Amino acid sequence: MLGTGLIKGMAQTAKNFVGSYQGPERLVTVQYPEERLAPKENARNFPFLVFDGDDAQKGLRCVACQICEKECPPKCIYINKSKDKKPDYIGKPQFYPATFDIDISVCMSCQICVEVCPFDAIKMDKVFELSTTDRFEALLLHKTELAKPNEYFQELHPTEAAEIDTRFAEEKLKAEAKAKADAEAKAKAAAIAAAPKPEPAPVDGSIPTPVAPKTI
Amino acid sequence: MDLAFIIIAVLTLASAVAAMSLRNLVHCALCMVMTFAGIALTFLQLNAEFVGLAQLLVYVGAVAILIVFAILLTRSEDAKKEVRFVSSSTVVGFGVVALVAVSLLAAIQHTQILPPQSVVAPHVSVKRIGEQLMTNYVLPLEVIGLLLTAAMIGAVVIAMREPDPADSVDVQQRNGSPLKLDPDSKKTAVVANE
Amino acid sequence: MTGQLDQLFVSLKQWLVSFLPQAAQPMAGILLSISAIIGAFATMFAITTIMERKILGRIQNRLGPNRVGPFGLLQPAADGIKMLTKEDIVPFAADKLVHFLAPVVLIIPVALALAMIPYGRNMTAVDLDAGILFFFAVGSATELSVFMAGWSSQNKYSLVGAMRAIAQMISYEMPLVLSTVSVLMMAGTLSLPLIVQAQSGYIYEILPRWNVFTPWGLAGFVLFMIAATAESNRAPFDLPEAESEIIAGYLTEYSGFKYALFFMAEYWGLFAVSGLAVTLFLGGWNAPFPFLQWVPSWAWFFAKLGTIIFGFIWVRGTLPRLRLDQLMNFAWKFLLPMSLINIVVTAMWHFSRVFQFVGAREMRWVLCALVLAIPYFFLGRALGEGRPAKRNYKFAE
Amino acid sequence: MTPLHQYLIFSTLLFSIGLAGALLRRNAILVLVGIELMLNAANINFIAFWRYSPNPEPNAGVMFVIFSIAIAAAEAAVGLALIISIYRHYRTTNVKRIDGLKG
Repeated sequence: MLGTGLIKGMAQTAKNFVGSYQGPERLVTVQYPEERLAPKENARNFPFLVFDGDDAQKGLRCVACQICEKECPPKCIYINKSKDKKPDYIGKPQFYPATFDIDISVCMSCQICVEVCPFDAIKMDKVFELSTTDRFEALLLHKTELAKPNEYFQELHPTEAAEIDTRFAEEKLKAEAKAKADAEAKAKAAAIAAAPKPEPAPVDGSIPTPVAPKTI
Repeated sequence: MDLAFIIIAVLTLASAVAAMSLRNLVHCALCMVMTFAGIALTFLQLNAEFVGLAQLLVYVGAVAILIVFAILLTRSEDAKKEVRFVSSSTVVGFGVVALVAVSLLAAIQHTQILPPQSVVAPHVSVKRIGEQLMTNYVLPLEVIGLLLTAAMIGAVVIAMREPDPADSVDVQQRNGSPLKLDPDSKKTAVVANE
Repeated sequence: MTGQLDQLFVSLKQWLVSFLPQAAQPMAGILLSISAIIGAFATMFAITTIMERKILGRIQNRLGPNRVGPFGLLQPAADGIKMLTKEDIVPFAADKLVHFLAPVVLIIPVALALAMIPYGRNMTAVDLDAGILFFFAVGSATELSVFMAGWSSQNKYSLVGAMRAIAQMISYEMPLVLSTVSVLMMAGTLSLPLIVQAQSGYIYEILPRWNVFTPWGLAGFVLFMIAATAESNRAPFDLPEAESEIIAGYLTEYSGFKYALFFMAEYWGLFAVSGLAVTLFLGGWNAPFPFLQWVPSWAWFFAKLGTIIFGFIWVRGTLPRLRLDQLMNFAWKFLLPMSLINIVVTAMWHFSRVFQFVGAREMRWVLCALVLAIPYFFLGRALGEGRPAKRNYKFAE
Repeated sequence: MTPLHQYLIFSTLLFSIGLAGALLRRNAILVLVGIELMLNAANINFIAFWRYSPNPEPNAGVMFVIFSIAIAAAEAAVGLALIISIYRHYRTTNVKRIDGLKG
């Protein structure tokens, strides 16, 4: 009969209306600024740059390869490559970004920069309270604001960060072993041969090799 | 002279002139509504409460909406293109209007109107109207009912869409070209009207 | 004491007016009543907006607005300030004058309609002999304002919304008026205070003699409320201003103060039509039981008005929007026949009053209810015809 | 000048305006509006004469106007239906253009 469905629906909403006063557990919303839900594991918002160690500028993983800049669909990443080099986590001298800006007013959170980064240097952040009163300058994040320590990344994505860290540690060990072997081989060769034969430059990597003074 | 009457009359006449002379048809309709509302106010001022409200209900509520619907349903380019030039028919029209107005005004001017004997405004209650409609005026009421029914059915039948619009002869008068009955032009006319 | 409280506003007005010279008193009295009505309903508009959001929130298991002030009670003030300080944008292509006039044309008839309603004993601002006719006469002007708003915006969504609104309002005005006819037949008057008076008194000294407690009154009340929901463009009949389909229809191009005016006029229209429902069917300012007569009459009126508005909000929180063809079918194939049948039933009720044998009262009640229930059943079934059969989902549920 | 004079002049002017519209405008809808205005002018006369008549026959004028309004509404409905029907055939509401016999 006409109207039975209406009455059923009205009864349901009446139940909700009364029930929401009786049992607060029915309420689905959270009183946001006071209480917050923990962000989900795979939540993402805007990219940030990971650095190792204590010094944000020294430990930056980014080598300014500019792949992310090229891949970025809305073209919101701006990188200037440095003229000089500095050692990376292994100790290999690498270029570093003289400037690294992301315009998060343009960024569409697609995560493509993260996908393409061969150095695991750029990762997605979960912060979302980014509103400012300035549309232009405040939403253009610079390298200093973008750089965040590895510990922060470990907090955000524990599994991924752990995996990356172990890989890096292995690579570092390998590189150290190789460097040691190289050094030994070199020493041996120097000892054996009177005329030492130079190794090719990029492979050569003794641990502290300050090539040039850093200007940041 | 009664000030309220003058205000109402001037507004009504002005909006009537606007309704008859404006270019935009919707503006005409809106001015017409104002005229009807002014006439309803005149009725109210003449102590004909029921009639005034009926006027408001029928004209503002129904006729105006009908006219607005008709205007929007028959929107065509030549509504805007209506050029105004002085043709013989315009002159004759104005002549007729002037003649009617002058003769009526002259007749009114020369009429001796007796002063009303009862100064008290006649109060006509809705109940009284209803009783009279059911006694003295019952035949007119029934005739009106029949008329309205007939008008309603007639309006529906006239305005009902024909089963197949392609069957009706569409006349392409937009260009002022006369109707050609060869099948090709008919086809194009139908297509153009879609 | 109760009498004084009951006539509080009437005596207050008389006291205030008595300071003025004799000649200015009637005018001042009218102005005072009108400003009181406008003030009261502006306040009520503010309260209703916040209550509506709160109740809708609770219906959807949310809290509703609770940020501005204690329990969010200052939300209407915040909304008002926001509306008034916003930029008033008029589209470039719009017909400026008509665009400006539309909200004004809407609010004037609504305010006039509010002046008709008897809010309490001796509390009718304008007591017209043909009060209800006046109500519908000025109410018909709202359609025009909706058209003006939609047409002058020069926006297709606005025009579509306006045309939908007019078609809907015309279709539902008929059941709205016809469902009041039964009340007018029984009361024998078009004057609203007299209709309220006709519903005073108690059957067996305890049951109220309201129209809603008769078969024709109940049917008329339901029909009236459905038609009133459609007339005031509220859910589930909110197609003309469907936000999700035609971006609020004729309101699309309105902003700032004009939008606020439209919004307020819509709520005032809701109050007016609810007040009319209270007057016609729920006994106006009469108390439901004789032992509750010490409560002032205006308190009863506003309590009933609040109940009806709560019902509107409840319906809005429950029912989804109708489709346009469903809307028209419902008006012409269900509401209109039902309201015509209701008039016949009222006549039956009226003429069966002469029977005085034992149980005649109960018998005519049952008979009239039956005459209404049978067509209701069949018309309702006819309305459901052509509807697709209930689908059985393989994986859902 | 008696008040009746005022109302008669008012209705005469209204009638003339309506007549002018009906005669001079080309749009069929506006012709219809002009006719409605003329009808309304007549209604004003009815009410005015009823109100100021020396020995008022009770309600005769009011009754006349009620029936007149009903007829005017019927006329508007049928007239507009005709206009829409004509528009469907001729694609215009200009009365000067509606001159083909076939259609």
